[in-house]
Amino acid sequence: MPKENEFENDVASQWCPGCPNFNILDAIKSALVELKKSPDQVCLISGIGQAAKLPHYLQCNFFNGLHGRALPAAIGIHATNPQLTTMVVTGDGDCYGEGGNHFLHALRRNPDITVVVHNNEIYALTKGQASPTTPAGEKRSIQAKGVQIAPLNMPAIAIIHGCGFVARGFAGEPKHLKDLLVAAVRHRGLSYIDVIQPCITWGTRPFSWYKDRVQQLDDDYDTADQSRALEKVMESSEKIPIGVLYQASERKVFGHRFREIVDQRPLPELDPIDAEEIKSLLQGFRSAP
Amino acid sequence: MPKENEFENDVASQWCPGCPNFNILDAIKSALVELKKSPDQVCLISGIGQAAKLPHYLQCNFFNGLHGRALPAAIGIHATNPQLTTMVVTGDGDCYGEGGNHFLHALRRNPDITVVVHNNEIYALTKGQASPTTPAGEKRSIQAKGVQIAPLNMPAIAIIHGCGFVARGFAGEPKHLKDLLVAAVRHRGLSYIDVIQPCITWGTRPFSWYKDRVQQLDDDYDTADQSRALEKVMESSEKIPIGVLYQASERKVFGHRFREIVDQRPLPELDPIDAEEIKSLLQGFRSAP
Amino acid sequence: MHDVNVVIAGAAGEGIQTIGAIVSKTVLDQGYAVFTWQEYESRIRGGQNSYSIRISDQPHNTPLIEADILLALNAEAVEKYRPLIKENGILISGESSEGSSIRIPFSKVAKDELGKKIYANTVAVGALIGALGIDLKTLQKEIKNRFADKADEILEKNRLAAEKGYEMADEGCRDLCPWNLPKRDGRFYHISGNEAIALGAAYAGCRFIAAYPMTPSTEIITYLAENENLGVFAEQAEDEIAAIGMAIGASYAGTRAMTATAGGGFALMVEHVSLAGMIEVPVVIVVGQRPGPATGLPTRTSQGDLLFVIHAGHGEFHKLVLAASDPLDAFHKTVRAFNLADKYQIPVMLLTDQFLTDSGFSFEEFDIDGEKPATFLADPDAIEDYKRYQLDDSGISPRLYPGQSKHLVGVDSDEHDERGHITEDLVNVALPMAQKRLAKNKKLKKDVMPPQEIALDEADTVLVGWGSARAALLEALDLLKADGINAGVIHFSEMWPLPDYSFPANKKFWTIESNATGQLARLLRSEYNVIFEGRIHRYDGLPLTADFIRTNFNAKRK
Amino acid sequence: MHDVNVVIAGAAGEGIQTIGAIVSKTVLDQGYAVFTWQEYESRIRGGQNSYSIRISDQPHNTPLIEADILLALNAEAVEKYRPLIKENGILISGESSEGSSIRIPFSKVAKDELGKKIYANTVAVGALIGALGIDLKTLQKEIKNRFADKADEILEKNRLAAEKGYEMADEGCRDLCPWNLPKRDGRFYHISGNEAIALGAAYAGCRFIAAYPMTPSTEIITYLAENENLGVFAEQAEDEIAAIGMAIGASYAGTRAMTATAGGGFALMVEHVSLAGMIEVPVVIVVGQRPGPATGLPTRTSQGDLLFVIHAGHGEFHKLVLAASDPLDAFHKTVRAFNLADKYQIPVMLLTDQFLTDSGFSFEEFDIDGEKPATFLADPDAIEDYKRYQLDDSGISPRLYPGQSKHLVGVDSDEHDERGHITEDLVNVALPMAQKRLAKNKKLKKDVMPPQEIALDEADTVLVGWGSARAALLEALDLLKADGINAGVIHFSEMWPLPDYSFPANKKFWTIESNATGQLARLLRSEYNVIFEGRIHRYDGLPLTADFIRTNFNAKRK
Ligand SMILES: Cc1ncc(C[n+]2csc(CCOP(=O)(O)OP(=O)(O)O)c2C)c(N)n1
Ligand SMILES: Cc1ncc(C[n+]2csc(CCOP(=O)(O)OP(=O)(O)O)c2C)c(N)n1
Ligand code: SF4
Ligand code: SF4
Ligand SMILES: [Mg+2]
Ligand SMILES: [Mg+2]
Repeated sequence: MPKENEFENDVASQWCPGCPNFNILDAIKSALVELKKSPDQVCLISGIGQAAKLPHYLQCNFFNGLHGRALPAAIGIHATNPQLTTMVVTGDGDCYGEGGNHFLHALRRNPDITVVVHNNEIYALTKGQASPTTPAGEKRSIQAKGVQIAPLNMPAIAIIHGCGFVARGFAGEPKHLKDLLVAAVRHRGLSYIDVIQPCITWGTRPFSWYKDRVQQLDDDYDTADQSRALEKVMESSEKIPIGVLYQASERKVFGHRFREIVDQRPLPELDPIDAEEIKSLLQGFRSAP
Repeated sequence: MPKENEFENDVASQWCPGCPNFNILDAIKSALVELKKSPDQVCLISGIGQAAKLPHYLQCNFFNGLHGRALPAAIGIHATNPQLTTMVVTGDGDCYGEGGNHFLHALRRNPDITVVVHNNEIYALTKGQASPTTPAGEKRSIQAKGVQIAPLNMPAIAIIHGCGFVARGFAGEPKHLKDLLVAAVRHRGLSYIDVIQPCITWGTRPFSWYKDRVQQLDDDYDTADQSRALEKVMESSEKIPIGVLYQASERKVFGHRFREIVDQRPLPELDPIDAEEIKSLLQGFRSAP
Repeated sequence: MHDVNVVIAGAAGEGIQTIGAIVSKTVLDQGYAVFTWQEYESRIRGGQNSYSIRISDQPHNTPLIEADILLALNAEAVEKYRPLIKENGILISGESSEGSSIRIPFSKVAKDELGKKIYANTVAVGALIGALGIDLKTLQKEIKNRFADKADEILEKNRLAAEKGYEMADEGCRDLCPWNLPKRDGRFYHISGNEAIALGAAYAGCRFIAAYPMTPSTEIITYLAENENLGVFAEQAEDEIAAIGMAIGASYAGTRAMTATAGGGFALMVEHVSLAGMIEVPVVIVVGQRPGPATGLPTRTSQGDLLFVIHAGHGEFHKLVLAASDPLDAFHKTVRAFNLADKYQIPVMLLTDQFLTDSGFSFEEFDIDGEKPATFLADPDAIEDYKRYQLDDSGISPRLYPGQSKHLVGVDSDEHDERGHITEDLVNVALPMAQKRLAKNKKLKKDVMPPQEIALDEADTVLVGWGSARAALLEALDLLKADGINAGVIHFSEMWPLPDYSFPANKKFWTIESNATGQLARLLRSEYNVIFEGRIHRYDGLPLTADFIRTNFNAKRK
Repeated sequence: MHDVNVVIAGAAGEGIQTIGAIVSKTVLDQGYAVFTWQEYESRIRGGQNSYSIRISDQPHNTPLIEADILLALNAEAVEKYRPLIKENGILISGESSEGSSIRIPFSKVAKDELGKKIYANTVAVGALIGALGIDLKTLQKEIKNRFADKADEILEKNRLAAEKGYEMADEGCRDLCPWNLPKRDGRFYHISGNEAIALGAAYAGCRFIAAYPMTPSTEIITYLAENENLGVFAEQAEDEIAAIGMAIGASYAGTRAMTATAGGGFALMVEHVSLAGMIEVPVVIVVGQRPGPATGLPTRTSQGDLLFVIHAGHGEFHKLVLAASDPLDAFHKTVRAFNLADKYQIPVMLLTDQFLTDSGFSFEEFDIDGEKPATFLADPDAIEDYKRYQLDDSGISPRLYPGQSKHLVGVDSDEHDERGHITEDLVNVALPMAQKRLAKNKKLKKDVMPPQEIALDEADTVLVGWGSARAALLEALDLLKADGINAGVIHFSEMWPLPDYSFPANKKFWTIESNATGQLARLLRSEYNVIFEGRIHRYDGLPLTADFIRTNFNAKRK
């Protein structure tokens, strides 16, 4: 049985002391323990940004790729070996800016992976430019007079497209976040958690601002109700709802047809194609005897 | 006053004879006449695909750029000269596939341009692969066993993000389409028309299939009702509604703050910066006298 | 025998491809080698395209431009392609055109005698086979095969249509048609570049392809998707960035993976090429060349992306660039691409071009034996403390994949330590890691095959070319010999890194390239210090041919 | 005077940048030239970074590594940077470290005497200024300016903190501090590469910039966005593809437009570079180099993207690649980039690197006169029948923009006719159009400036380098002279196309580059057939310095 500390490693963190990213890291580690995973069963994929450094800080397989491009890598990994617990750890810039197109199309594919977005409403690693979720009006280095354009609402886009697990977490509630993560990983198909992660260096609001506003969804909130979920993520209210916003019956998972052809086996385990098979296909290109 | 034929040109078309793209072309020309535009006031921007060839077939300024990249060019053109009537003519592959990220972020910016998507649910120019709007199950060249993943719903995404003018047209109803185009161009801010354009070469359904299903929105349909609009584009029904799906009060247009600094003038008309201004800025880098 | 060249011309959508396919299969089944070459516009209907069939007793895999027989499906096609007809050649056409040698009202015949216009093309096929003097039987067999899964009536009507056309040509031909292609017992494979690459990939053990449609490489993923039992996961990506991203992800996860595109799509992959170099994940990228810049001439051919591909990617890392000469070579190069990508844990680009990918080449044998698929994974059981990027003088660290064993596999696009973790220690970690990666080149360079030398001994002039121009270069030697010139060929098909090689002394070198700026020449000059006497460039979108080389050589030499 | 080198070291977030900025401004105001150089990790807090200030009476714009004075803000910084201290140098540190020459408990002093720890850094500033023997008055003036818009109390506390530090250093210094920098009447500009480029762009008439944040080029758009009254529309794009797409759109629409990025972001722009070449729309792209491949070392420096940038883009088209030597040169090169982009209707890449963009260089004069902004638009009134791509032997067609006049402006990424419409006519339209575009090179090549030759006459050894290495190369000459070597320099700052130029005879050439594979050497070999005797490569992420060059030269020469 995996122990808590199986996922611990001793890589020195590059995050600012006190950054809420540490809470997300802890939540992920706890969730993996709760899920009884061992490090070799887990693969974390990230792009570039502060959030994207997370995979370095726990014991597991990891693919820290290009800015904005975690999702394509994750889809390739998942297609190759669906037995891995594949999780994308990304930022609002990484996933909604540079990588916006991949997110849209990941929704279409429904791969069995979990996407965790550290949403700090900012480009933190590059020192505080606006991100696609920065509220309009907020002053940022390139947006010296305040952000002039509207933010994206990715949870709404996910809900519209029938993503089977859409949640919002808060880095200030690591236990709640851990529960979300456990449920997300258990969900077969794409699960997506947008995590409110206030940046204590570039953020404009104190941590308490978020603490005060965040509110767990009521127990009687019906996660199966798509239009209600949509309303929830579109309404502007004093409170920010956290929890599972939408959960749908499981759709077919990416590649399900292909899996049948290869007897559900991970691709690296397949036997090589027989040379005879190629030769016989080649006969189709040959003139009649 | 512009005459009908001011927009005609004699460039030979590369479209298949009878392609509904011709109807869209006619509708655009008629709309421009009705809008009393002259060719030099109009700039059409496109990517690559069958739809994207349209700007060649009428008399106007045009920018036929890269596959998927019409929107960034259009935004640069609009930012430089907002007095031009800037229209993007694109396909479902161009705009929702390769260019998906730019569409998302165009919604944020709200430039005063019109985006017309020839949605034939297919990659036509490359000979019939599935596009992001091909219905699941449909057999396509690369999708030999039928499309396995869900289509994108871009009108829904536009509505969610408060795009001020979202419409659906039908290439089989060019007069109705023309009216939509006129209204779209008149709308200040981003206007977006998804046009059903059955491909008669690669399409799987006859033109009549569409003709039978398409239905103009009722006169009492309230275009200002965002949630109703969202329902409309998300409901699966026998009928395909066409018309203005959503129209919102005008938001601030892309670059509005900057326009004030330059007295609303197109950038090429601005006087060059005075060398003295640069020299005086340079004094800020200099040691005290 | 003298080679016979048949050109079928018509608008897109008129059916020249079907006619071409039936005719070439029939000729093939008659026992001859055929080389088929298509040139077409970037549109779905209309325009004027052609489909050429070169018939010979031995494979001659390079186009002839002049036609013995031109079959033109419409009046415009007659106008556009008539100049290609040889002195004693003939024109076969339908009702709409003047001045034909043999005018057969295909549509009218089809309508009147078979009840439907759609049989017109089969009438034309029959006429062509008749004019070529091929047994009707061979054609009927091919028609039977091709329409086997259609309704009996359709098959029967097509048989009749073919017969009708055959007979009418026979009549029209009389003294006009000297051709006679009796059944012989040659047997040939007839295959295109893309088909060979798809098969080569499957043979090499590729199990994952992601691609975004782009001429001239789309057929690779299409073939693999259609032939599902090859067990290759084939995914159409949302864009080229995702395509290569998925392939790299799949490869990291332990399977052989590839993507395929053209120059413009490859341009979007460049950042990922650099990523593959950094994280040392093998990946194979097929780049089908077509004339640029930008969208250019999307359905035409070119060798214009050589230097771009060689230098693609920011920062410094090693890659391998191969260029296929013909489909058989493409098959083997594909296997080599996967093997060397794995061996060195680098990105490998395989260059093709529209000419190679769309043309049908003949081969007497298509021997797939040669370089065998070989993997270079480490043995997890033999490793105690696994470090993905363990320093090693060879530059090659042990490669495992996630989930394979208890060993954890971490890769990182930042400069990293041996376990793949981000480093800022410039002196002790970053520099040795960069040196480790760069050390690969020493062995890699030795694995690269030197250029092929042909007829160099006698030659005083040497034609230097690369990739798909090989057959044209070889045929040009014969033509030049007839002009009294002793020429040889040096042909490159492994482009980067360039192997140790010395150009022979005392010869005059000419580069022959399908581009305007002489990219091969620049490359060879900087690597081998070779001086070129002359240069022949073709960059109108059409392939190099022996005739083009000869004509230009004679015009340019002093 | 002997140059004095001060190094301030500490963690990110500890304030070394503020300390560095105040100290260097004070030194500057005292009448000295300063060169400031930063090396830092890719993180927001923590790690260990340094900020060096080289002080001299004349500008010496290249780093010294050894420190006369090291000010270390924490114990780790002491450990990491102590080896840099010169024989007679001193270490100033706070409470936490051992073995200092001068130990001042900055935080305690701030807390005890000023009530708040946040004044600790100003105490440190005071100490440093004291150790340097600069008038406290000059520092107090600078503090007054810097805190002018803060509350009076804050200003006053800072003044006191500075005084405190100054006095304590004075005490500690006694016989340790030989430095004395009396007020003199030198006046210098102190400016970074990015600031100079932003100003150069505004001066050149650039009215549009779109960019995606990426080190080391983010400051260009940031500066232009902040200085709104320069009238430059500055837009943060969703990705680099959009950034260059918008810039090209803006340029087509008639304004000068640019983007700025690093190698990895540029990799994403490559398809658009080819587009600009095809549609002949000018665009300026700043590429700030940092070590790759992939994410590499994001905050370090490199000259590793030269060949990549030169060959970027599918298909064949001309481009211009410039490389700035220092901020003054960067200013003028930026103007040149816009002018030549317009003149030839091509993409122009301006190469910088983290060293150039982040360092502060001194100049006695910053003369902006030189190449004046010049536009090359056609006159719409003088044209009757406008054709955007009118054939012309110069390769340059008349350029108008949409909405400028009644003339319609159409551009197309496909191969096109003179009006910009798609063509499939290979012989009559496509080929002449390709030739027209390629014809530009003839004149363009003549507009490119030859390399700068320094002290070649006497030299038997010539150091050949490029871009931001210039000052280090020049300083290396002096050092080598002391070693008895007569060396000269050939310095390239316009990289592609390379101009007609002959390397002088009978000299030994060495390339000096901030990369591992010798990219400049490869380039020059293929263009000029020059042979290199030796090569010095630095690729640990740190800039070339005179000392590095000398040491390596002496180690490598036989
Ligand atoms: C192609 C590319 N463009 C730009 C960058 C520079 N870059 C690094 S991190 C980053 C922003 C990250 O923002 P986000 O994903 O929100 O992460 P955070 O740092 O806020 O956690 C950018 C733009 C890059 N590394 N690669
Ligand atoms: C970067 C790039 N990738 C791929 C292509 C090939 N390509 C040309 S058109 C097209 C699809 C167009 O589909 P759509 O936009 O729906 O237009 P349609 O032809 O259906 O009107 C593709 C993939 C290209 N030109 N450039
Ligand atoms: S900059 Fe912000 S997001 Fe990044 S580590 Fe620091 S607090 Fe966290
Ligand atoms: S292929 Fe389809 S979309 Fe393209 S022109 Fe023909 S009918 Fe129209
Ligand atoms: Mg962020
Ligand atoms: Mg389409």
